[in-house]
Amino acid sequence: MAAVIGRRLRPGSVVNLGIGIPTLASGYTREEDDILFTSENGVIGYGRVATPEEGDPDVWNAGGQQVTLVPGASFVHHADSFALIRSGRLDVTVLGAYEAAADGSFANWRLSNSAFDNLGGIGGAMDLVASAKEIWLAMEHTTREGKPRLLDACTLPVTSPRGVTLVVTDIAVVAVRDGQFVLEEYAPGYTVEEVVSLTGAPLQVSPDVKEIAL
Amino acid sequence: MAAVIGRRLRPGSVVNLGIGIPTLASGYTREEDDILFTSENGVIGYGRVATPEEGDPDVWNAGGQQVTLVPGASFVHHADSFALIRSGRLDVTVLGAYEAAADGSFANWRLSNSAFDNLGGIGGAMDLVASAKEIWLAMEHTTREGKPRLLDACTLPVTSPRGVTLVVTDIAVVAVRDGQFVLEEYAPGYTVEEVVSLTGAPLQVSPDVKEIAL
Amino acid sequence: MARPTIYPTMADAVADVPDGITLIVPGFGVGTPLNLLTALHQRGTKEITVVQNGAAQASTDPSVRNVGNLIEDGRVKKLIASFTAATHPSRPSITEQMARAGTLEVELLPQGTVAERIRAGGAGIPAFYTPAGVGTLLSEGKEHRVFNGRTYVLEEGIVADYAFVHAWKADTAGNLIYRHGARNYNPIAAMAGRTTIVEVEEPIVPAGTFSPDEIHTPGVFVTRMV
Amino acid sequence: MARPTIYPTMADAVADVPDGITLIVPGFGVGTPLNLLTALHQRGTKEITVVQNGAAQASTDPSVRNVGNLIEDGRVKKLIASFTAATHPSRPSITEQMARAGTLEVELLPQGTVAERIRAGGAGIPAFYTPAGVGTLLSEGKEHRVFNGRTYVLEEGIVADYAFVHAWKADTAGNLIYRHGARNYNPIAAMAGRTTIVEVEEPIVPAGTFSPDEIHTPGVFVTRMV
Repeated sequence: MAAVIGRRLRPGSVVNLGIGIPTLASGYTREEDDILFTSENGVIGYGRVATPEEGDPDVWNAGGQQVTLVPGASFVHHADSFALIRSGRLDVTVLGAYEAAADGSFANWRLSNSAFDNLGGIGGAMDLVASAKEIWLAMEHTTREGKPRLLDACTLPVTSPRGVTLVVTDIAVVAVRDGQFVLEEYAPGYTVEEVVSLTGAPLQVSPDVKEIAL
Repeated sequence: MAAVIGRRLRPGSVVNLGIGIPTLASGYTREEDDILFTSENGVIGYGRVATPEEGDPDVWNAGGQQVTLVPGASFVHHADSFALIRSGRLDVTVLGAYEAAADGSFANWRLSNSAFDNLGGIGGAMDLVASAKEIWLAMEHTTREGKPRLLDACTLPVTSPRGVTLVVTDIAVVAVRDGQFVLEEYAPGYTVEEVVSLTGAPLQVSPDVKEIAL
Repeated sequence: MARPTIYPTMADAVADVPDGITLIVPGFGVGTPLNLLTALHQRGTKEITVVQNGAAQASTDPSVRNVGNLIEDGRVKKLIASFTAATHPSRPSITEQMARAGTLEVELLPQGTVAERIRAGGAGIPAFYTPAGVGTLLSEGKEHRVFNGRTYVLEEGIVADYAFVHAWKADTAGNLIYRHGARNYNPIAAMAGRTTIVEVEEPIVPAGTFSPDEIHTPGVFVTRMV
Repeated sequence: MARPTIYPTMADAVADVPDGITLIVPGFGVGTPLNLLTALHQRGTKEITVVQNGAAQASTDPSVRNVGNLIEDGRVKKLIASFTAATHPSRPSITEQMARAGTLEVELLPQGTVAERIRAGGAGIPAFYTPAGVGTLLSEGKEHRVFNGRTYVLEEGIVADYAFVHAWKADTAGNLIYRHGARNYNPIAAMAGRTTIVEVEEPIVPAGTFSPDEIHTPGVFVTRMV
């Protein structure tokens, strides 16, 4: 999934990678593509997840991983970091999610509609999705019980009511266009029909649909 | 006037000096009094007006004078400079003025009530007076024609409708307390009666009134 | 005072911090003023309203007390944060457990809103509008307003009685320099505290040691240092 | 683009700047991007809305053109500033004369409001409240609101089509360092421009030359450099 995301990032993009799978994507881009990774905690210009030997005790991404710095990296305080985010300078924000819906909404911050069950934690996700030019998700296609996570409408409290353009799952790459899911790629070992059957909303199939090349 | 202001600044104060006479006051304080001078353009911790030899081409106060830096001086951008001002960290702002009134209002930014006559220029004065703990003025007691500048109410557009606590003029030091002018000091060569006669509002005389000691 | 007071120990620096205060605590993995928090825990201050990015898990090292420990020990009345550190619904954090039990009030905000509310407080801005959270549960009941065709929500600045700050270097004038990602909330916290108390990693050097251009937080915002 | 484009000349850097733009111009005595302004004057761009601390007196050195010259030559449609540089009512500035003649629109604001409107624009904040100007002519007609017993006035953030910036040092990643008081409006201007163009005093050095902690403006905010 991280490799699929890394490959799809356009040269020259400014990108924020959310906690989990997305943070690994910074290890899958080419230096000549000049992609700049920033993180909510104020690091602008980081590289891959650091080995224990490379790690600096004061250099982390927002996902709590030690990362390397690229030449020209800088640090800003939290208010300036979110100034960068809110002022629309992020081309892409890649986030994890529990649910995504064909209307472009998604949910990733609370596992229940009742605050009594689950208080939740939002972090910077709502700031990111309010202002990034594109919202991409990296998520499991189904729950462990096999229930679909790609739905007509989210059942959990949403992180954003709109704006998702791409969903990368463990078995597929799905674009969100004009209120519809569109299958663009499927994982080796899966068929288009299987992916359709595991999706909880109508899934259009792109005429260019293909197997994910790793 | 600058010496009177410098002498009255309490040890440990954080002070902003406005354009004109006030800016000279930084040359009349004692080092051990730990008074910190800041300026709207983002210099925090300057000393006296610099000689041509001392001057640095990038170190000015807001009045356009080259100044010296004290050890521990720093620079911030304009938004942070006004953050310092608006967040109430200034103990005293000292400003020039055309008129001051016994109600604590004063005028220093436009010489006419008609924008057609005089557009005016406010600079940082309104930010300063909105948030400084004390507003002091340094001004001429009368116009060149001898008309009083200390009045019952301002005739020009006000910079602040309230808040002045001290007025230092060329001939007197006048406190503003409870909506009244109170004469505390008068210049050598002047009498209390003369100062009263040159003031355009009732002027109480402090029981401790004295001649200004230079 | 124009210059901050330098205290010999963490305990001295927080010796008069009373109950019922509001307290901003920076930190995002690193840059947390743990020494001051430990001293505050030891002092026993309670009924605290804490503003922090997210309440950390309580420290299990008895020599280090963080906001998680303050919460666990019932010293925190209210938490304003963007994250409550629940790892899985089956294992609720102490913050969640106490929130459910009604013994801790929690105000959950988008992270950028936490940061900007602190920045606004330190900048004398009483309120501002932000797009974060519009259309979600977190903006319910808040005032909405449209600017240039887009909807925003009103948020107020936060000025706290105390801000604790973790700096890398400092001089006797209170000028601070942070290291890398340990900067995070520290510069804006320093500006938003009525009393700002700083723990410094390296020995405090004489004023004038740093270049005026390399200082991150001017000393005018600092009240006390250790 | 993540990295800024480096242009060989000032003229190249502004060659496509069209009429009718909004433009933020930093500077407070020093730190003014005079080389870019001179190039813009030469290019002939007009109908500009300029945001600047105060309109300078027009330069009398023909090799240097500032905002005063742009105004004098009728290139500026509107000026948003805190100061119009009238030295005495008997000698009105060109700004005043044109404002009276109706050939220049002027929006006069408290200086901190100019700064904070630019900062808000660069921070994605559409509007905020400030105490500056309340009870004066400058807040007439504006929306007032009380927070915690004090009255404030609503002001909107400014995002400009272009921001010109004057930096002391820069690297190829666009990271900027300013010198002393020449910092003034430059860092917030850099953040508030849709296209931010920077003139650099010293030769541009390779990315990685500066310590990440000494950078004032991260390169992500910079579009072009000369």
